[in-house]
Amino acid sequence: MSPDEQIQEDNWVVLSATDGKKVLGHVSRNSSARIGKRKRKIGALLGARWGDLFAVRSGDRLEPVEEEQSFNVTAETEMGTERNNQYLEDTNENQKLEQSTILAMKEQGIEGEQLVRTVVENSLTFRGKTAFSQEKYIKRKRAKFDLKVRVLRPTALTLCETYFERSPEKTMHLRPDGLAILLGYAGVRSGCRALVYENCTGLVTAAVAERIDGVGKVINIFSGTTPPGTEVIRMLNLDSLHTKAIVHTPIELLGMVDVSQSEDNDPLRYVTVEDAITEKTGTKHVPSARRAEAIAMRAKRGDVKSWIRDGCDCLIVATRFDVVQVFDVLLKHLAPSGCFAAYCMHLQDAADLQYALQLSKMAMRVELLEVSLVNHQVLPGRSHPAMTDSATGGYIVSGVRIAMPSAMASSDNGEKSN
Amino acid sequence: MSPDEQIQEDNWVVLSATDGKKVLGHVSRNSSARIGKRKRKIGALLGARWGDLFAVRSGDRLEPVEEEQSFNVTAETEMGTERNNQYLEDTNENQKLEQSTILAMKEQGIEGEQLVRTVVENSLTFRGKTAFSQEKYIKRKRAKFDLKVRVLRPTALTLCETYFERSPEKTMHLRPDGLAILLGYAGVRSGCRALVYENCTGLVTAAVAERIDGVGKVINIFSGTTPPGTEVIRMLNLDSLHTKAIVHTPIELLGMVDVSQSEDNDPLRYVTVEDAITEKTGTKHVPSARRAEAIAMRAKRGDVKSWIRDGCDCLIVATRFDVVQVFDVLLKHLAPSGCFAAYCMHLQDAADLQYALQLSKMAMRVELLEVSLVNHQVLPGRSHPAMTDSATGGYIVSGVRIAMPSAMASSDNGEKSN
Amino acid sequence: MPLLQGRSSSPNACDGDLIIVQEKYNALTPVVLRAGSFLNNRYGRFAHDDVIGHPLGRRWEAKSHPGTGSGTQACAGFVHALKPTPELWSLAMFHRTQIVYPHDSAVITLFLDLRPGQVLIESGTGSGSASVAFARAVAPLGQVRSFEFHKPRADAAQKDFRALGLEHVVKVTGGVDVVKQGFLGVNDGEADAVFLDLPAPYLMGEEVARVLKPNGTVCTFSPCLEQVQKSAEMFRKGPFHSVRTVTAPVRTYETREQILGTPGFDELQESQKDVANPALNDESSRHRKRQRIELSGSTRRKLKTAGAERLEMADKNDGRHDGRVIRVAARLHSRPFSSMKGHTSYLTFARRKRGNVKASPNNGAGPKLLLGDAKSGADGSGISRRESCIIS
Amino acid sequence: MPLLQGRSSSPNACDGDLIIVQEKYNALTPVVLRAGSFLNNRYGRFAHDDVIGHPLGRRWEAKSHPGTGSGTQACAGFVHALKPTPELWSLAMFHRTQIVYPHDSAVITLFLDLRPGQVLIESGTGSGSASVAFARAVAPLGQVRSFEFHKPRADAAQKDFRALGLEHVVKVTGGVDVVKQGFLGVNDGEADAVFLDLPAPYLMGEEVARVLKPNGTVCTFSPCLEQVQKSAEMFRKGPFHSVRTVTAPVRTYETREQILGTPGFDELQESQKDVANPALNDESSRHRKRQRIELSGSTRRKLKTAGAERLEMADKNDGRHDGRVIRVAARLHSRPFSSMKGHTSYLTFARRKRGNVKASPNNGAGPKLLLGDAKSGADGSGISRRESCIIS
Repeated sequence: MSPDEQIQEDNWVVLSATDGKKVLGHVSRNSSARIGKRKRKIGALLGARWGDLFAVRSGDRLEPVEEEQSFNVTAETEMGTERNNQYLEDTNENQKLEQSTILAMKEQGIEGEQLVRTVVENSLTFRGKTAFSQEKYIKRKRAKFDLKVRVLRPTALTLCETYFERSPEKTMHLRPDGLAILLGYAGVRSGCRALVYENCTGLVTAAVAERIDGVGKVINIFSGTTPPGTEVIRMLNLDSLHTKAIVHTPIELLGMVDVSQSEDNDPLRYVTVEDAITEKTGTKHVPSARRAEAIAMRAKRGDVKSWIRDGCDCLIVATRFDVVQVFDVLLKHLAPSGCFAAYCMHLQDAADLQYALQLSKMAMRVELLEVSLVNHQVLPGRSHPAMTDSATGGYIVSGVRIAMPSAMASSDNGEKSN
Repeated sequence: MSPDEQIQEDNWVVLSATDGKKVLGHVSRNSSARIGKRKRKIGALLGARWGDLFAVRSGDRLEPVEEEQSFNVTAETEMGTERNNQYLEDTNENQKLEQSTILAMKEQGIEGEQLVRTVVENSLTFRGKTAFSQEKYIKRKRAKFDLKVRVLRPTALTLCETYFERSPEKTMHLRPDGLAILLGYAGVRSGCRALVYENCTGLVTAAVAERIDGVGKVINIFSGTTPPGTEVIRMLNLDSLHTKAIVHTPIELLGMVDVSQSEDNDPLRYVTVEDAITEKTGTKHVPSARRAEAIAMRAKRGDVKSWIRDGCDCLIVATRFDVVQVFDVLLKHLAPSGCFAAYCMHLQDAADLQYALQLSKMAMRVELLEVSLVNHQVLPGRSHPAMTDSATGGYIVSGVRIAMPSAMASSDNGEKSN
Repeated sequence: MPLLQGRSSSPNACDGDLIIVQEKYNALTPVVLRAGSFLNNRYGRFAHDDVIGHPLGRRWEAKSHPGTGSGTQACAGFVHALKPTPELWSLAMFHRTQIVYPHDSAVITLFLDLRPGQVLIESGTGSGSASVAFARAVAPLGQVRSFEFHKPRADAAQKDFRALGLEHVVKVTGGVDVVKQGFLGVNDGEADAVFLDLPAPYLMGEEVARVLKPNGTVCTFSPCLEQVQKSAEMFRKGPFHSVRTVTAPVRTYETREQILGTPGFDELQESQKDVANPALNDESSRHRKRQRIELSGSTRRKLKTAGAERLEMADKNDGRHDGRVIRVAARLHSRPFSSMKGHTSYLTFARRKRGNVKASPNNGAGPKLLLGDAKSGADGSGISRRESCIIS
Repeated sequence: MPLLQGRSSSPNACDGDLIIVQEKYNALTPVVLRAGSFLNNRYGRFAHDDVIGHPLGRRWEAKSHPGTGSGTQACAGFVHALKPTPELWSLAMFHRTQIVYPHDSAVITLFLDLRPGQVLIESGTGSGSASVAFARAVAPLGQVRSFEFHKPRADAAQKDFRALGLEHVVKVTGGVDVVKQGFLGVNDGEADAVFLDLPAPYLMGEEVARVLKPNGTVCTFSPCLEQVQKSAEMFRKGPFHSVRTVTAPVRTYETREQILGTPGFDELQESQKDVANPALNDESSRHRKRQRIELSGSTRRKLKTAGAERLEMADKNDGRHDGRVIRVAARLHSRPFSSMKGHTSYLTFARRKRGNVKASPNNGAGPKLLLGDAKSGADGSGISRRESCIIS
């Protein structure tokens, strides 16, 4: 991970806006990102520090904002809940200011909180609204006229949240709570050898790589010619040490772990997404020298085979395919006393896996759990769980691998202590 | 329902105790019920009014308590949460009073709140506890030394809660939230004809009967020779008008609704639980005159057949068997535009039913929902959702029956508006 | 079609009835039937006369396709005509305010112990979704007496109730501020139940105590915990017992078919068979393969979907569906819809104690609720009692 | 066996290692291996020497059956010997206080953005379950600096950490009241993360601001909403951003096999076939029956349970299980266990703003948090700054 606290050219960033939304950005002098309803220039992020706050100013560009106390007249006093919407007509908004007037004010440099205040003062119905509605109204206006973004470091957490918000189908709807349990229950830690199979565009692989922090191995099993899950990994801004810990392993290799082969001294063979683009378009996207260097950096086939043969410390699975079949292939490569965790989107899959594992005698403490993160609004006089929330964090099947009882052991006693 | 506000001989009661538990009682001068840890005489309930409060006094008998304001020194002041358990040793309770001293005090007539206060004052660790622990301690002592019960009318709600607490397997773990959705979404109301199949010991039938209030019919389909679901129905203290609205219908009758038979003028044939006991033991539990009278009161086979032929207004199912098969048999007897709701304990069953119904073209607005009632503790300084709660209210599949499109209608358009 | 039509009346739709028309799952419209009238929507032109005199719960075929203006492809055909229910009504009606959703009103109905013939007091009426659900529970002889401060909203709700044939069950009183004026016209101990969907239910303790029968139940419906904290304290200090607060969120699931098989893993398992047993001849290997597939059962069948099964079945019945509900052999998958109504409101319930209750001493913190004798204080206006409710 | 043993060391258990022994699902015990020692339990007498020098994650067979006293039937046999993990440890350890459950510590670890090499400040240590989970995340070079007021409890926790081989990662400071004395010995801006499991985390705002790096994250763990309300207000007024409160309840499911078929309904459907088609001869009726059974697929198979399948499979492998994970054809059923830990605590997270923050004006309500310059106020004792935190 970039040890530097300053944002550099070619860094990925997560921008968390005051309208409650998160977007990804790729920083260069002229790059832009869609913030609010429009594209905004994000070149101003270069050289800024992670966590800094920016405002969207005229010309659709970002400008750094001095951090201030979030001083808010109504926020910290108990809002009377007695006022109700009894005088409110069931019509749309009543605003004295014309759209053109607002535009003119913006041109005169009236922007940000000042503009919001003016708009609120000119609302005919604001005073008649309940405290709730007033707050919602101000929030809406602030998102429109005083949009701010905070620049966050792309981490497994922020990337998970951003993908879940913007394209959940790419990451199997994996939420931070599911990811947290997956990493925790599988026992991922620095120094461990993790066996991973995932269909989450690289999010799970990235999260494991982040947690082992360059020490240990992430054996990312993939099928086909190209490791599909590299999109999210790239966004972590990893250095070469951390990149090297990720070992993209073609599934075919699992069929040969016990067989010695002449090509065992070669690096792993696969085509990267960039290579594929190069081949397809004919344009040399990646210089061949850099490509050769990257391939030379890859782990040797023989080494990977011996790691798998020795057994891995953790097994993490997140698949939209047949999770039982995946475990049938992978569980035997987890060392005894190693922990596994699988993320499933559907209860039926998780239940099938749970039952198949219980019958397999290869696992103990098999547990099927559903995770559910609830967000809470905690504000004076207005505290409640989030009104609209995603309904589930999915299902996790976890457990501990055990060695098969030896043939001599009476298998009748097997049920007792499991 | 007994219109009288006074509790009479032979009435069933629900006793809600201050230890948080509910028990059922059957009232007569010498009857008893298990309250707290022991059997207590409940004869004092005779002539009392529903909702009255009783204390458990020496001699294990109940005594009416004058209602008082629940005045509580600590309850209504903000309890400091700052105090912590830093001085508390990790040992069991430190109580200066010997068990024998407490017994002696009880013999001297020191009981109820006074006894609790003495015990609390003699606790060595009470002052060192956090506000939380203090409260838990008092609660425990109060449950032990100052047990009170409130006598509640047995209703679908209180019976549902009592069974769920004490023997949930008898009522398929049906909770009040599941029951509420079942009755609501099936559209049960006074005047309707409801088709019911349930394996909840009569709880669902009782709840439907309560809600139609003697006007309309509850056609309770059962298999075998004896309607199994009469245990809970009896506890509602129903009068004959309300009892008559419940029509226990052997499932075989469904095979003959379109066929005229000579015995159509006979009342429905089945053996009640009481009859079965009589036959088995040889002792005449029910006098034959009363038995003949009860049989004569039953609906005539021909009438029941014509009701089913005309179609029912609601269909309510709660089965531990094959819910898809049950719908295959019963759904055709629901009139078009009638609503149905099925309670399932397992998601897989509910999902199978949902999908089978969607394919059947006999239903619209098929919805599978999971209900979950959360209890909240709301006390000054100590508000939070219940720490231990039952995890689900189960799964409900609901929808509206529609007439099959006629053979002429192009069935290709069928998908569009469903 | 009146919402609470009994068995005795005709099962057919009549002129003047309100029905619910479903165009799509999320497009429901209330329609009042008028002989000779037409309903026009994107699916075509529908004659009311095709529905009047016929039972509901069936397809309503269009008389003609919709106009071909605006270049939209006319996908004419049919809609469904349904009897109104409180649940369908809550989806079809105009939401003048945040409504009480059917799952909440179902739970409230059970916890309020509502029965036919009872009297329920409600404030405020809002969009009337809860009123309709309660009306079903107390009909035909019971009463829902609903108070709404906002006069035009009260009038609109009363109009809806009339259209639904509920005017004999629900009575709306508009323009009354119940916090100041009390439940005007409600006698002491007249109500079996009270439902409060108000910003400050905790100011209503004494008035609720006045109108409730002994053991009658009150429910407050509050989105935020701070309101609940005040209401719960008010109930604990007042003449109430069995105070409890619950939330009743629901989540809906979608179910789909799943085709099993994992790219790469299928091939690996096949090849492993051969690598592991190079000595076995082809015949034996094929035999083993067959065995394994049998063992893992029909769940592995990748080709026959439920739709295919269904078509096959329809073929056997001359192209018609045969009115059966059959378990499909295909593998199903369920998950909650990704967005749900997580939280609606906290529901706090309490029951009226029997008899009169002495004033509660003030503990120096929290609301001071000065309760007089609930019965004797009734003078019809409710105003004087209101003023004795002081919140510090 | 040290909890965080790396790949480089031997995979075998050594003399002096702490291992976790599972007797039954809900009976886990930590055992420190000593050459020549024995473990005695209801399943028999187990020689430590049978485990020392061997890999873990396997059966540990009893040397002899337990004594036949007290008339219990000796169901001797084996237990399982496992490597310690924070999750197993939280189940095996002695609960001196309410513990932080593994699902909560997993979520906290991710939301605190913990990485190897970081410094986490924790108060209080409690039973140490969270400390162990955090230690795994920051090991091998990071630090968990844990404060615990209760001295004996701190000593006991430190002893546990030593047994788990975590003494290089977790340091416990006992007997310090962090609310009064601050995080003694922690320098300004030294911490990457702070975890507060205290009765009054909202009194710690200034001290947390002092020790946290820019963008460092703090988490408060509070069972009641009232604590959260105060903490959230403190964070909003202080030099923090990205304040959020979540709960992360989990529920566990049990899965069983289901045998289909409904008494009475099976017979009715059979008899209906015959009644409905009296003209059909037996042959045809039997054919239809077969068709229907085929249609509803193998899910209707009532006889072959998964256990039977499994046995059949074992038969083909000379009575041994063959190390496969196979989907069973039997119909499965899942539901949440009927009782669950519904609520543990609210988790409130906030991040430290960069730079110094001016004192917030007091709005007349709520805590007055007077924040000086977070950097300059550091004098090592932390006491003077504590006193400027006044809660009205």
